[in-house]
Amino acid sequence: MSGPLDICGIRLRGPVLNGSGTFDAIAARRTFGDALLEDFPFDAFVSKTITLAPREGNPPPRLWEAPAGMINSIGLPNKGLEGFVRHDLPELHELPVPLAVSVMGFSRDELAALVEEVGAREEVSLLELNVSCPNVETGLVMGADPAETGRAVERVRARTEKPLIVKLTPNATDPASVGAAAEAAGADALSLVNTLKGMALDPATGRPWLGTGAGGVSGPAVRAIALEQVREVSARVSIPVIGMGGIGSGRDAADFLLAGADCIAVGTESFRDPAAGRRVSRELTMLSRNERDFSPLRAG
Amino acid sequence: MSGPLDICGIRLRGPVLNGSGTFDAIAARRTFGDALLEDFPFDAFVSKTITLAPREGNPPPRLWEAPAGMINSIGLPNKGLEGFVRHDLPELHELPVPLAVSVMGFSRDELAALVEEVGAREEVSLLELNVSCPNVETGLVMGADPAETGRAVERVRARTEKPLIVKLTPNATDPASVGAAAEAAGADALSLVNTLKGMALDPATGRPWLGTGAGGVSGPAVRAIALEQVREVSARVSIPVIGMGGIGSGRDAADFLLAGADCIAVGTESFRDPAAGRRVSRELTMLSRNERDFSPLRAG
Amino acid sequence: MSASEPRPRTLAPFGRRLAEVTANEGRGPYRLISALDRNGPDDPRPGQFYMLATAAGWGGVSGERPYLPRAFSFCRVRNGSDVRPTLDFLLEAIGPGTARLGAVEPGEEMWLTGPLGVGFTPPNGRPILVGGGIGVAPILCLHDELGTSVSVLLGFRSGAHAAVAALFPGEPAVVTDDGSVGRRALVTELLREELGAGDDATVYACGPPAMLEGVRAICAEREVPAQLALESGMACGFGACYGCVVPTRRGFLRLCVDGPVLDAADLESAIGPGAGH
Amino acid sequence: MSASEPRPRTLAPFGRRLAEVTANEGRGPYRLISALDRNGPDDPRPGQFYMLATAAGWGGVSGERPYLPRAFSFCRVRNGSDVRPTLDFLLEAIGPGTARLGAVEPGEEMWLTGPLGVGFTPPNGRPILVGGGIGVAPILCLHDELGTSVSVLLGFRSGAHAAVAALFPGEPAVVTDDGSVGRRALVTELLREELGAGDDATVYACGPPAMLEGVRAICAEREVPAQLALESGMACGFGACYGCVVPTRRGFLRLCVDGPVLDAADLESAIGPGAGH
Ligand SMILES: Cc1cc2nc3c(=O)[nH]c(=O)nc-3n(C[C@H](O)[C@H](O)[C@H](O)COP(=O)(O)OP(=O)(O)OC[C@H]3O[C@@H](n4cnc5c(N)ncnc54)[C@H](O)[C@@H]3O)c2cc1C
Ligand SMILES: Cc1cc2nc3c(=O)[nH]c(=O)nc-3n(C[C@H](O)[C@H](O)[C@H](O)COP(=O)(O)OP(=O)(O)OC[C@H]3O[C@@H](n4cnc5c(N)ncnc54)[C@H](O)[C@@H]3O)c2cc1C
Ligand SMILES: Cc1cc2nc3c(=O)[nH]c(=O)nc-3n(C[C@H](O)[C@H](O)[C@H](O)COP(=O)(O)O)c2cc1C
Ligand SMILES: Cc1cc2nc3c(=O)[nH]c(=O)nc-3n(C[C@H](O)[C@H](O)[C@H](O)COP(=O)(O)O)c2cc1C
Ligand code: FES
Ligand code: FES
Repeated sequence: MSGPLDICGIRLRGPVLNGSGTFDAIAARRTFGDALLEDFPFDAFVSKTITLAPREGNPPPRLWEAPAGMINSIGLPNKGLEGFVRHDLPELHELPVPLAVSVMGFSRDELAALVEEVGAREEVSLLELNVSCPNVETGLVMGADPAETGRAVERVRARTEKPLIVKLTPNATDPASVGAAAEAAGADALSLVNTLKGMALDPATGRPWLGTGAGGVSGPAVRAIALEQVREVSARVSIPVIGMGGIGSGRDAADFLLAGADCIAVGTESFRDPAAGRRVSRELTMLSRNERDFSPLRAG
Repeated sequence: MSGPLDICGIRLRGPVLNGSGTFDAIAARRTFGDALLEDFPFDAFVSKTITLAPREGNPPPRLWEAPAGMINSIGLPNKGLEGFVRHDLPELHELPVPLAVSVMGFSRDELAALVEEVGAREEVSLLELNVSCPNVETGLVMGADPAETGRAVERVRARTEKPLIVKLTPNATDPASVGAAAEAAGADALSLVNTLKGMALDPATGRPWLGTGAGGVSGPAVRAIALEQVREVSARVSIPVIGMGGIGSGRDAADFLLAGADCIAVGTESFRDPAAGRRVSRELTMLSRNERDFSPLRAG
Repeated sequence: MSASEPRPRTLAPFGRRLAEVTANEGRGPYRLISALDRNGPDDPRPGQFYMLATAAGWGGVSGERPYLPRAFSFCRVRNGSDVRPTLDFLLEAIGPGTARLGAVEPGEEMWLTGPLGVGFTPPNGRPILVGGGIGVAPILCLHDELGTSVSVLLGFRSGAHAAVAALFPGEPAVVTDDGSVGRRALVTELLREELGAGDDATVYACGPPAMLEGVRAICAEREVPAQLALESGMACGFGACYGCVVPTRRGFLRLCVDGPVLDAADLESAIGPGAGH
Repeated sequence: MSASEPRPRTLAPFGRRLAEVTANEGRGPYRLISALDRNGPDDPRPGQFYMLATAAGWGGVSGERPYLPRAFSFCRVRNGSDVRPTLDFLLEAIGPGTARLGAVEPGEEMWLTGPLGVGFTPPNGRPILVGGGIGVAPILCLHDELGTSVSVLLGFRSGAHAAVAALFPGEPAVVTDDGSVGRRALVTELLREELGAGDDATVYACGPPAMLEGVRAICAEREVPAQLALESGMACGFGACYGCVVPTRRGFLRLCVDGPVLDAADLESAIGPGAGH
């Protein structure tokens, strides 16, 4: 269950990635220095989602602590494509692992432009499409609808030869159908889950706490839900699946691999322990030594 | 936010119900005796969901403890309509509060028969339609699809004059559309959320722990998700909404009322504290004394 | 009500209540925990159980589990003047809930609901009590009730575990898996020796699933009635969740309201799904 | 890197580490907690902070919160031979995280990540230190660094809270909201008296949002540079989550990597959304 592997033709030293938007390698290097690179916690690094135009992100407050988890309303702050390529990409290129860049477009055109530009950069090994945003034309949340997702992937597929990961939202009636549509349209891998829609009220005022009213729930609270979705999706598709949602230990990671994931990602747990990715890797290696007999449900 | 209220024309002494299937008043009376009736924890009692034919329920194990919650795979064990009417109804009629009976059909015909028979009983004040099951004809989960839900409600609407509550599943892309469809088809109230699909693996074998593979997640872990769905649904409909999902305190209950619910239900928390309904009521009364200024988001 | 014969059940006060821990001592690898249950009944029936949770720090080291309360048979009830009723529990730490409860300190408070379920029914013939490992807990209070003249057969994994046999007055027969205390044998072997075919006896047993299944098979073979105290995963303990069912000849029964004591005759096997992990 | 002038930042070892609590004393309503950070740097910069969580029982009484670690300025670093470095934190209990941390016992272990963020920049003119309530924490270590000759102005809600002023060497000026210790005044009044227009001073301040906003406005009016240590809700503390942003004239800044010390000139207002609840 552990050890080096290929994912979409990219060689990884292990199966532990970060969830997009839950680790900023550049800020972490400012904080921890080059020690970060020496013991880099992930086997591939996924950037925070970027958009075509720069975004300030959502008005604060952006965070709420929930039972066994949290709600965030960050709103994809980023420097935009140009700023990312100029300022962030050189720094991310110094990381000792392959780089995946997460992109989101508010229309299929925007997405296509992002995929083409980012895909053309040699620093970039993989692209991840964050399709959890509402389509500005149809009003549908792209990633919740199989047909919308299929159309989006089809549209960008020809724009790059790099592997495309499609990140699924858990706020869908049938994530497996969305995954299957993405596969049919040419996705090379799927990642799931993104955050679940949630909200909280300010106990002092009775009004929504988060600046935008609602946000996304992550952490251990969503683990069982994520595990089931990973099982359903990976049973339906034959492309690799990157599983995430509340993973905080090697045992959790093993569960996702057993449920059908090929790689896993650590998200919120990195906030509690910046080196959580490394710990999860180590624990996973220990477990896989002891659990040689376990076979993934998907294979079985 | 507290105190007596009308819901669909039924007078309740307060807004705290139980979640269907999370409190068995008959078994509780065997355990606690008539003390249960003297200090009955809920302001209306909702029966466990019954079906036309008796059901044994799912193979055990049926329970898994999850971070800040649990997963169940109970599978609606019940005596069937006839057994319920003969054995349970007389006992439930002795409860000091109005009775709602939850029903589920594996087809619209079955549901109609249940509604007609149960609705005709004078012991019954309200009916709740549990539409979280797959339609055996279409394969769609009734409650996840607005059109399916609408058709089901339309079909049964004429069969009874009693108020119909439709219980929504949270495993839907857009619960508000499902709620709106139920309202348009004649539902008198909505209740939400049911459990979120989830699963767990047996750490000793790596195979699914629950007898049926997957189950439903409940408890504090789902609270933020439920609160958001209650806000979305109640903003869309004008019929009363019964909110639930991880409520364990008066503060939690107040949040659901502020988010737009008219009543709330206590589910999993009753497992930790059999009298939780009473405690939530008391805490809510205390809060509403102190928080007269809070106005529900729906009204505002 | 599905039980064909009524079983002893002392009603529980409605709701959970706080009880003060008065002692926590080691007995071999087990913990013997005493709690002053001021507002509880003084006559729970042997075989009945309580749902327990600590008042503080339930949530564990990782903050994840335990979330639900845990089921424990009381192993003794004491009604001395200033201690009435004091409940004793015998605990084996196997996970986060038992670890936390095993670490309670005197003066600390526990949430407690109970007594729950139905206990053992009085014997028809001579009682034979069989306990395995932590399963000796309800056997101890049953023994207290039936008096010291009954046969008590106890089995343990090791001599360390067998330390708990000292709680029993009289001279219980003790065997261990490793022979370090008593004979090296399974407790079912003692039962096989003790029990003649058609013996005018009633067997009471509590222990791991494989042991209970052995007891069931032996008693079935010899046509001797047996009452088995089973375990299953529980969320509520008072019939609310339908989670604790075990398969029986009468269909699934909720162990928390129709058990935990069941007639062996009702069981095809004492080894249920998910049991004995 | 968005700061226009580089600010002092001591790098943190990568990852979280365990530190042993060596003392936990009350100072009025506050707790002064000391931890031996064997594997941490001995030169964190005043204004930098650490993310803390207890190793056991993080999860709280209800099992629900705290889940994330909590941010705390160190208020002193001590590098005596056998205590190096010992970090002191001053805590005000306002919720589940600070309640749990406030109850740590000597010998217990805490998870700790840091030092994080950027600290105060050395002064150009004479330094004036202004602290309000629990906000005196980073002012104390800044005072340790700048020496005792600087002006220290402290404000507290009550005399009980003002007990913490005794940690400051020399004679800090103290006012309270109720006049029970020092004058009945806001600490901003002291600053207004102390500070002439165009004064060759640098003001350093930490405290509740309304106080910081007062300091900002006074300094802006008199054209005196000020460095304000702000607070905001944090999940990670190292720039990973983008949750801790505050609005500034340079856009949203992540307080954990670009702060917590910000130039007052960069702020329209020191009262951010969600602040000061
Ligand atoms: C009627 C009755 C009486 C009992 N009396 C006693 C007694 O007197 N003394 C005593 O020591 N014990 C007694 N038990 C057993 C006791 O209730 C369990 O040992 C206890 O619940 C274990 O909790 P835990 O948190 O320590 O372990 P858990 O981690 O909950 O593990 C218990 C078992 O549950 C399974 N499991 C593991 N993880 C999970 C999960 N996340 N969710 C659900 N299941 C899981 C595994 O099979 C595991 O071995 C009794 C049980 C019953 C039903
Ligand atoms: C850089 C920095 C340095 C600090 N230094 C110190 C210091 O030296 N000493 C000190 O005592 N404190 C300091 N603080 C403040 C300290 O971090 C907070 O007091 C602490 O995080 C509160 O945690 P809690 O669990 O006790 O309270 P919480 O319940 O987390 O409450 C804190 C505030 O957050 C809001 N809130 C309430 N519930 C939630 C929720 N569920 N999710 C999110 N927010 C919620 C409310 O506004 C509440 O007042 C510092 C903060 C920062 C950012
Ligand atoms: C603060 C925060 C920011 C996030 N930002 C992004 C993002 O920019 N793009 C994205 O695809 N997912 C984003 N996510 C989702 C995570 O990558 C991950 O899918 C989710 O948090 C579930 O995993 P976890 O429970 O381990 O955190 C974010 C999550 C959090 C908590
Ligand atoms: C053990 C269990 C059994 C349940 N059975 C039913 C049921 O029969 N019918 C139904 O509509 N909902 C059922 N539910 C869902 C609850 O009524 C409720 O919607 C859900 O648990 C969320 O609330 P909670 O988090 O407060 O438990 C069940 C939930 C649990 C935990
Ligand atoms: S434990 Fe809930 S019904 Fe038995
Ligand atoms: S606290 Fe996470 S970015 Fe600042």
